[in-house]
Amino acid sequence: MPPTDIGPPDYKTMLHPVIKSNYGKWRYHEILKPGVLKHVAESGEAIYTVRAGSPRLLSTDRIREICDIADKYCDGYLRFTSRNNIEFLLDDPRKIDSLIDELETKNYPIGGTGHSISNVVHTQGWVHCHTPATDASGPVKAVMDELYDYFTEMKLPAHVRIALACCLNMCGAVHCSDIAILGIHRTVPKPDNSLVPNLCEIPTTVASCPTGAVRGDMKNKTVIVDEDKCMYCGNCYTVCPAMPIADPSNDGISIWVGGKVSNARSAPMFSKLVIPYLPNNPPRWPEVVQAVKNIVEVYAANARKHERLGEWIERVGWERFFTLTGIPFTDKHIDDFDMAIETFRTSAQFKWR
Amino acid sequence: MPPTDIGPPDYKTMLHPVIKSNYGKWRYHEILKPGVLKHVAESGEAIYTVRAGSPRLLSTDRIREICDIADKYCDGYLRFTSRNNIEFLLDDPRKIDSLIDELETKNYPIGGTGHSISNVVHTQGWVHCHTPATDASGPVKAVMDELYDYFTEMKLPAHVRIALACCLNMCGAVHCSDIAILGIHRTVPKPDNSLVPNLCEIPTTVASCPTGAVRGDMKNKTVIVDEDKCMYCGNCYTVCPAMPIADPSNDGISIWVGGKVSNARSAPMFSKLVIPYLPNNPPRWPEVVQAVKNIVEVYAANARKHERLGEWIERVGWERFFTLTGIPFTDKHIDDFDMAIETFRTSAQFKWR
Amino acid sequence: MANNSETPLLDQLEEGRWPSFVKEIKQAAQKKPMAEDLLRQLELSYKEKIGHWKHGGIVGVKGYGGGVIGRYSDRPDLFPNVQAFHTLRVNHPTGWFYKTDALRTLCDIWDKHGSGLTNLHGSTGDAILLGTTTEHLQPCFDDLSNAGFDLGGSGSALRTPSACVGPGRCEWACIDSLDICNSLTLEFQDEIHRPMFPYKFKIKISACANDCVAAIARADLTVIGTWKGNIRIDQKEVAAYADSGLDIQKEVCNLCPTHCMTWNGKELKIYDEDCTRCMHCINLMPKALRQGEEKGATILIGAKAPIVEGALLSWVIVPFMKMEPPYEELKDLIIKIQDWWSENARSRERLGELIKRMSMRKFLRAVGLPPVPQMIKAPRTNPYVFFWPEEINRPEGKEEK
Amino acid sequence: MANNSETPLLDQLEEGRWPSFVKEIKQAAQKKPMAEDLLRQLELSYKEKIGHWKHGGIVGVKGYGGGVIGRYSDRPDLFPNVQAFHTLRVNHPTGWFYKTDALRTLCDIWDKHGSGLTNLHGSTGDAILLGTTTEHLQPCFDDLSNAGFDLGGSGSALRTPSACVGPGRCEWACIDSLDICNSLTLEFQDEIHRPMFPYKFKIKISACANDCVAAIARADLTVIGTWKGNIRIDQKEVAAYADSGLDIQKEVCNLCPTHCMTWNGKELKIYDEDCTRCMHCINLMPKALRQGEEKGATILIGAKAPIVEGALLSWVIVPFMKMEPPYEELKDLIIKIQDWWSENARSRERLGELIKRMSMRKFLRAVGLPPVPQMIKAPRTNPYVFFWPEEINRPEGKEEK
Ligand code: SRM
Ligand code: SRM
Ligand code: SRM
Ligand code: SRM
Ligand code: SF4
Ligand code: SF4
Ligand code: SF4
Ligand code: SF4
Ligand code: SF4
Ligand code: SF4
Ligand code: SF4
Ligand code: SF4
Repeated sequence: MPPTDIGPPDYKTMLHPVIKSNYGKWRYHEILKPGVLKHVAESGEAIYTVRAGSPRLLSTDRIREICDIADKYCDGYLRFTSRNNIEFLLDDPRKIDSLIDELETKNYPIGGTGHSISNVVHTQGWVHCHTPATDASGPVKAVMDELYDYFTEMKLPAHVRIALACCLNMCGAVHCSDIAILGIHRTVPKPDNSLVPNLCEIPTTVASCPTGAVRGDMKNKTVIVDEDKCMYCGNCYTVCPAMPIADPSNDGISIWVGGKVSNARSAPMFSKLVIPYLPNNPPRWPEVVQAVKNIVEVYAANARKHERLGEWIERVGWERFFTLTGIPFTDKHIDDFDMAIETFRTSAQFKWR
Repeated sequence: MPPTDIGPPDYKTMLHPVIKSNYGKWRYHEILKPGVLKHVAESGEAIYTVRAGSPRLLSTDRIREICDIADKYCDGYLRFTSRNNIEFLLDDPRKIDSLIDELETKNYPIGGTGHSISNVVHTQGWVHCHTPATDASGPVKAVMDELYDYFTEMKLPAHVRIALACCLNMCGAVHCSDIAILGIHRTVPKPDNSLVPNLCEIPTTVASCPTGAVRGDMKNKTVIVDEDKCMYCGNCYTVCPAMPIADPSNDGISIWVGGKVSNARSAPMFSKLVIPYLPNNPPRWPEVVQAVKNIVEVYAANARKHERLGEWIERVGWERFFTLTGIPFTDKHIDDFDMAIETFRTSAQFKWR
Repeated sequence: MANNSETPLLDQLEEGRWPSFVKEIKQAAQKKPMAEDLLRQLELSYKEKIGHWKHGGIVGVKGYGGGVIGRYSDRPDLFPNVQAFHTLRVNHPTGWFYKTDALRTLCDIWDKHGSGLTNLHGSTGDAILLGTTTEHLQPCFDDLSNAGFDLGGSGSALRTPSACVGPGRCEWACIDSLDICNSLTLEFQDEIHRPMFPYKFKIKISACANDCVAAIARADLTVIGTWKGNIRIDQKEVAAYADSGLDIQKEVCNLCPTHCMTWNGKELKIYDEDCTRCMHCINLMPKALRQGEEKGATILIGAKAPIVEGALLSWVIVPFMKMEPPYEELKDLIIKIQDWWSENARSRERLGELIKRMSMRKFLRAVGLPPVPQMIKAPRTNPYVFFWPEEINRPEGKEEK
Repeated sequence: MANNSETPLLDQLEEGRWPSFVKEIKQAAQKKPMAEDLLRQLELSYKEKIGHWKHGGIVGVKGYGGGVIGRYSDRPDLFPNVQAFHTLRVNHPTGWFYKTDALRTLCDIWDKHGSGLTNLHGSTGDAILLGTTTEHLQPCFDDLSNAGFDLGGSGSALRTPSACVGPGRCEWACIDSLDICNSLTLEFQDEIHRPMFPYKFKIKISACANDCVAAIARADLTVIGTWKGNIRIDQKEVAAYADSGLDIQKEVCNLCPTHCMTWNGKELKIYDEDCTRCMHCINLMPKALRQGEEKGATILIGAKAPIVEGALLSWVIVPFMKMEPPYEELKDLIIKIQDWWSENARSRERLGELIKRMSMRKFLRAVGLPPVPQMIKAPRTNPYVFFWPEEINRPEGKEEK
């Protein structure tokens, strides 16, 4: 019997020697160029990082390729970032350019540092999950193909963090992203009365609904959904797989902007709805790509240096945001959930556009 | 039969001739000195205002005295302000000083303009209402005796608007005042089971409770209050007078600060709790007077020019406010009602004190 | 009359520099036993730290459902003269403007019928006649009416609307707050006098964003004057303010919420497209800055005190509405809003609470207003979005049953 | 292997400059029929715009209640090789640091037992082995364990904690995020592997306020490094930044949220008592500015995604906690919090939601933390204040029954 509860391999055994000897004693860093960091320790030693983009969904062969590269240039040391980029760690700055050459030849984008668009945090989608309203990897690929130069260059006013989640469960930090791409359903779940009694616990299913749209039908040991109260969140389906909610002609994507996580300058913020619905249009989701690009470009053209997307909007106002992006404002933008009242403009201060 | 539905007397018949002929055509104003305004019309004509404090609760004899004064200096024209001050309107600036002399002789404070503390908007209290947790006129008198000079001078960073309400119904704009003095109960109402059946509608009474603390007792045609859920708002008593809530040894006053109404600079804001409870200590409520005075003084000493109390606190932070005023912070300051979550510090940004 | 020994606690409130309400009551008590008993009962409250008033049967005047607040002493044994002590709410002349003869008339009527005590004014704006007996209500009303006065609102009615002094004396009035208020008051007499709403409904009008009647905090329907077009700058007067000691950079520009002003020591520039018309700069330099020329109002709704679900401030529903007499557009909107509210509200549910419960989405559709970003501080953060049936794709051939 | 004609839609995603996940699946498909069927099923999803996975029976490995996500195709008729396609969540080495041999070992094990497809990494931080059959789960785990790997969390368990790179490479690390994360992971193995909570519980640690693991947005318990004491300024380096083109007034001082910095072209001054340690100035001038010397962490709680009641961000519960191994104070607090949560939460109620329902007041009392203003943005605005029984005056002689 192999042991249980051993925990992950000790990270200390994975650290580059320069990191090990300067652990916790770093003095400063520089971004030498997009994707290349230099961290200098108090000792004067430096560790260099070359950051490469990744589709996150990797084959073992690809991982081995990455390992080959890391062995060749980095004495076998690398790491992954919290946004799924690959970081090659090396102590010899002379190797940087050849490392980059090899990576680029093999089609790895180099970048994601500083005022760039880094990798898109995303989820499973149609590849592995059972509740998605859209795919994850596909829209991400389509969007990043278009925004590629923003990854490899640092030409934005500030970091732009894009994330995608394929359903309202929002795996990832979608709810606090500069730009969030979120799969949504738009029709009510349809309980399968023959399956519910076996597959589902009725009280849990009833309790799972944020708006109280699910009612128990004790007689038939099933549940009934109130169409007027349901806003298609899919939570009942998560709890009770016998009431599927996917609907190919109405599922799609919504776009949210202005979230952030860091405490730098402004406090962390949630992303806010800007486009309630775009159709699922595989394989390249052109409407989604276009929408994201438009927002990035309007932001790039208008924000001040160091101003995150949400900070820029806070400064100029949402009315200005909608004017500049040309995105239509609808009643769906106006909150109607439990704390909606906090979002109403309780002031005579506003701009005309 | 006298007519009904005639509406109030036409205000146009009450307007000073200079006002009538320059109606809507004012050009600018100046505050000549505390309590004295000069409004200049496009025509070049000017109307002068002398503002005098009032206890609001006036005897007919006092009103006649006011009328006598207005007849003597103002051709009989006067008005009251939205904060219950008396405004004497006159077109001859030479009469201002003698008007003021006479007013001062008769004990009318002159002031309330500009960066002063104007009159305290307040309510009925023990004088006329049936739900008060404190008196209204008494605490106002005691506070204004102490803050008198802030009324007659303009020595504060900005307007300070004080209001008092004697119960949570908050008659007046207490909830948006720089400093609000609010009567509160602290013990649960006691339904009188012999009277409830006659005096009260049970469903309305049950529905009146914000926290669901009132339960119907259908058998006995009365109601039961859940002590754990009741936060003594008194609304059930407003709806059902057979469940009195007043409790002399626990009723008292809470202090709230930082509200504002104007849209100038910052948007309107609610007042926030700073002192959860001070005892009712008639006739002069020394604890309340002291608390208000302390807040005014700390504000005066620390805020920047034009900065309302709430704006100052927003800038320096609540942690600093509590430090500077020496007011203890308790769990009662932390919201626990329906939108409490919006008030939690969702950021790593804060000051140590 | 109450002598000092009878009211030792209240007597202490005759001292001090601020005008004393105790003196007022004592003054009235010289003529009125009612006022005397009020004083004595109040002394008891001061001693016991508890009020001594109670509800009683509904009282009022003929043809009206409101305007009177019934009040009874809970110690009529001790204070027989305030056994009944009802209040009349008299609708004030808009803007609280008076000629002294009108005030004197009011005093005479009140000396004849009541305690001789008043509040000028109540928090809603009424002239409050404080305390009379049930029998005197009708005769008092009759005298008031004959003298040209009418009652204000109480109960589940439209309450006495009020307005800032506005065009009566203020250079910043973007709308005729007084005329609008008066016009609405007259138009809606029936709603004021005959409670038929789910709960109270309040209207307040401020002619600019300084909001001198606290309309945004206290009115179900809030009207606030504003303007379009550029702030008109008189650079010479700006310079004069600077010379007279105003630090324009620090006190004006730095405090502009949108930072849309620049001052180079000589010229003040305003980027008006960013201005949110907060009034601050104009407040500080009334001689130098004038609002833009196109005037109108922002309409907001929903404010109220905290009971039951926490206080609300009014929020924008119409960014800009022209305000020309007879104010048809505003009146139509008010009627639509009240109709929707009356139809949908539970008992004792204010407009703001109803919208909180039912959503802006439904409200806007019902009253026919287009959604605009000015209505919100920021779009929703939760993904719980409703779609209207017509926005959903029906698969071809498959019609919803 | 899938040829182009079989997956025309997905093939279009092989084009373009960004690395293609389709190429990865095709690569794996060369060896693995599972990957081939995944590709084909995905093509069907692309065609039909709908997913083809379903829940199934619970699957797992011996002794563990989680770490595996069961997945079944809803078209096993068409895609028999992904009839079962379960995922293993492998706990990553803290900080996602790897030596290549470790990664190669993982690849070898996965080629032996699964689809040959992975996610490096999952959003919670696990190394995700994407897709295997029920029969392979246990042998795969056995091989993993023998190679020194363990599973991460799933279900109503403590999830795999994660941490920013921190002291591993970053000059701003105020705490040893890696060691804390690793220490908590080891300490709470049981909670990770045997779901016994009301719902999931997440812990994330960022060593400074930049929060590079998005801890404040995604963790029930969030640890963020911070400091006390003055920011240490190297004026020479400040000048160097200025010389190199950084506009210190505009880019640094003006963007400081508390405006507590002044720059006169020569000297940078910071009024540290007003600094909220947001990191902005330090971010822009890492060579010139260093954090204060006393290091520790702010503890925040409650973040989560929107289901059921809207998303939450974590909020402060301990402004400053020293962070020395073995982190007893933190661990004790975590246990207290989890105990209270386990005792009081409904099924599927996250910590933040529970506090939202039960109040901070009760939470603080239960875990023994003192209320401090740093916990809130502002005090309450509603007057619905509860008092504790001991705060109420009992009239003398009258004891509460
Ligand atoms: C490697 C990584 C940490 C890790 O453990 O993996 C990391 C590393 C660094 N971050 Fe970060 N951050 C990393 C994710 C994040 C995240 C989390 C996220 O994106 O999901 C955030 C919060 C984002 C947000 O607010 O939404 C984050 C917010 C920052 C900030 C604050 C940015 C701001 O102004 O709001 C800084 C400061 C800066 O860049 O000036 C920063 C700075 C840095 C520095 C400069 C720290 C240092 O001295 O080493 C590192 C290089 C930054 C760069 O890329 O230019 N890092 N950083 C993560 C790289 C992700 C990637 O592949 O792109
Ligand atoms: C007479 C009155 C209107 C009325 O119809 O009765 C009035 C009259 C003026 N107000 Fe007001 N305000 C009056 C109540 C208010 C209120 C309502 C209240 O206090 O309940 C507010 C909102 C207060 C708040 O925000 O909480 C109010 C907020 C302002 C402001 C904005 C102040 C700010 O910076 O926040 C100004 C602008 C200024 O003073 O620079 C202003 C300015 C003015 C001006 C200068 C307007 C003018 O040009 O005539 C008037 C003389 C002001 C003075 O006293 O210095 N008035 N003003 C009210 C006098 C009340 C009193 O007796 O003290
Ligand atoms: C007289 C007055 C206070 C004053 O001394 O000025 C007053 C007095 C009462 N108010 Fe008020 N309210 C008065 C202005 C207000 C205001 C301010 C305003 O109108 O601008 C408010 C806050 C704004 C609002 O409406 O939200 C106000 C919010 C309330 C409430 C809470 C309503 C709510 O929806 O939250 C109640 C409770 C109720 O309706 O049962 C209430 C109830 C009451 C009652 C009728 C209590 C009762 O159930 O008997 C009080 C009668 C006192 C008495 O014995 O005369 N009063 N009340 C004000 C009316 C005088 C007038 O007509 O001019
Ligand atoms: C794999 C992963 C997405 C990914 O592609 O990276 C994931 C996948 C799933 N998540 Fe998640 N969540 C993943 C990270 C997250 C995160 C981000 C995080 O942990 O930092 C969140 C938001 C933070 C949070 O927990 O609030 C997240 C919020 C949810 C929720 C909503 C929970 C809530 O309280 O709101 C659900 C719904 C549920 O629990 O039933 C959920 C449920 C699920 C399920 C288990 C759906 C289900 O019922 O079967 C998904 C399984 C997909 C599959 O087939 O493998 N997942 N999930 C992430 C875990 C990988 C890993 O272990 O590293
Ligand atoms: S976001 Fe939804 S659909 Fe996507 S992986 Fe998470 S739970 Fe599954
Ligand atoms: S989809 Fe969401 S809102 Fe609709 S019934 Fe299910 S849980 Fe309720
Ligand atoms: S605040 Fe309360 S007690 Fe005071 S007058 Fe209004 S309803 Fe009566
Ligand atoms: S006082 Fe308020 S909280 Fe208490 S039972 Fe009555 S209505 Fe409910
Ligand atoms: S609200 Fe504006 S217009 Fe009305 S009085 Fe006040 S400052 Fe003047
Ligand atoms: S009115 Fe307010 S927002 Fe407009 S320019 Fe003046 S200060 Fe700025
Ligand atoms: S959170 Fe702070 S300490 Fe950690 S990696 Fe990011 S910048 Fe460095
Ligand atoms: S850390 Fe942030 S708050 Fe502190 S001085 Fe720097 S920029 Fe200002």
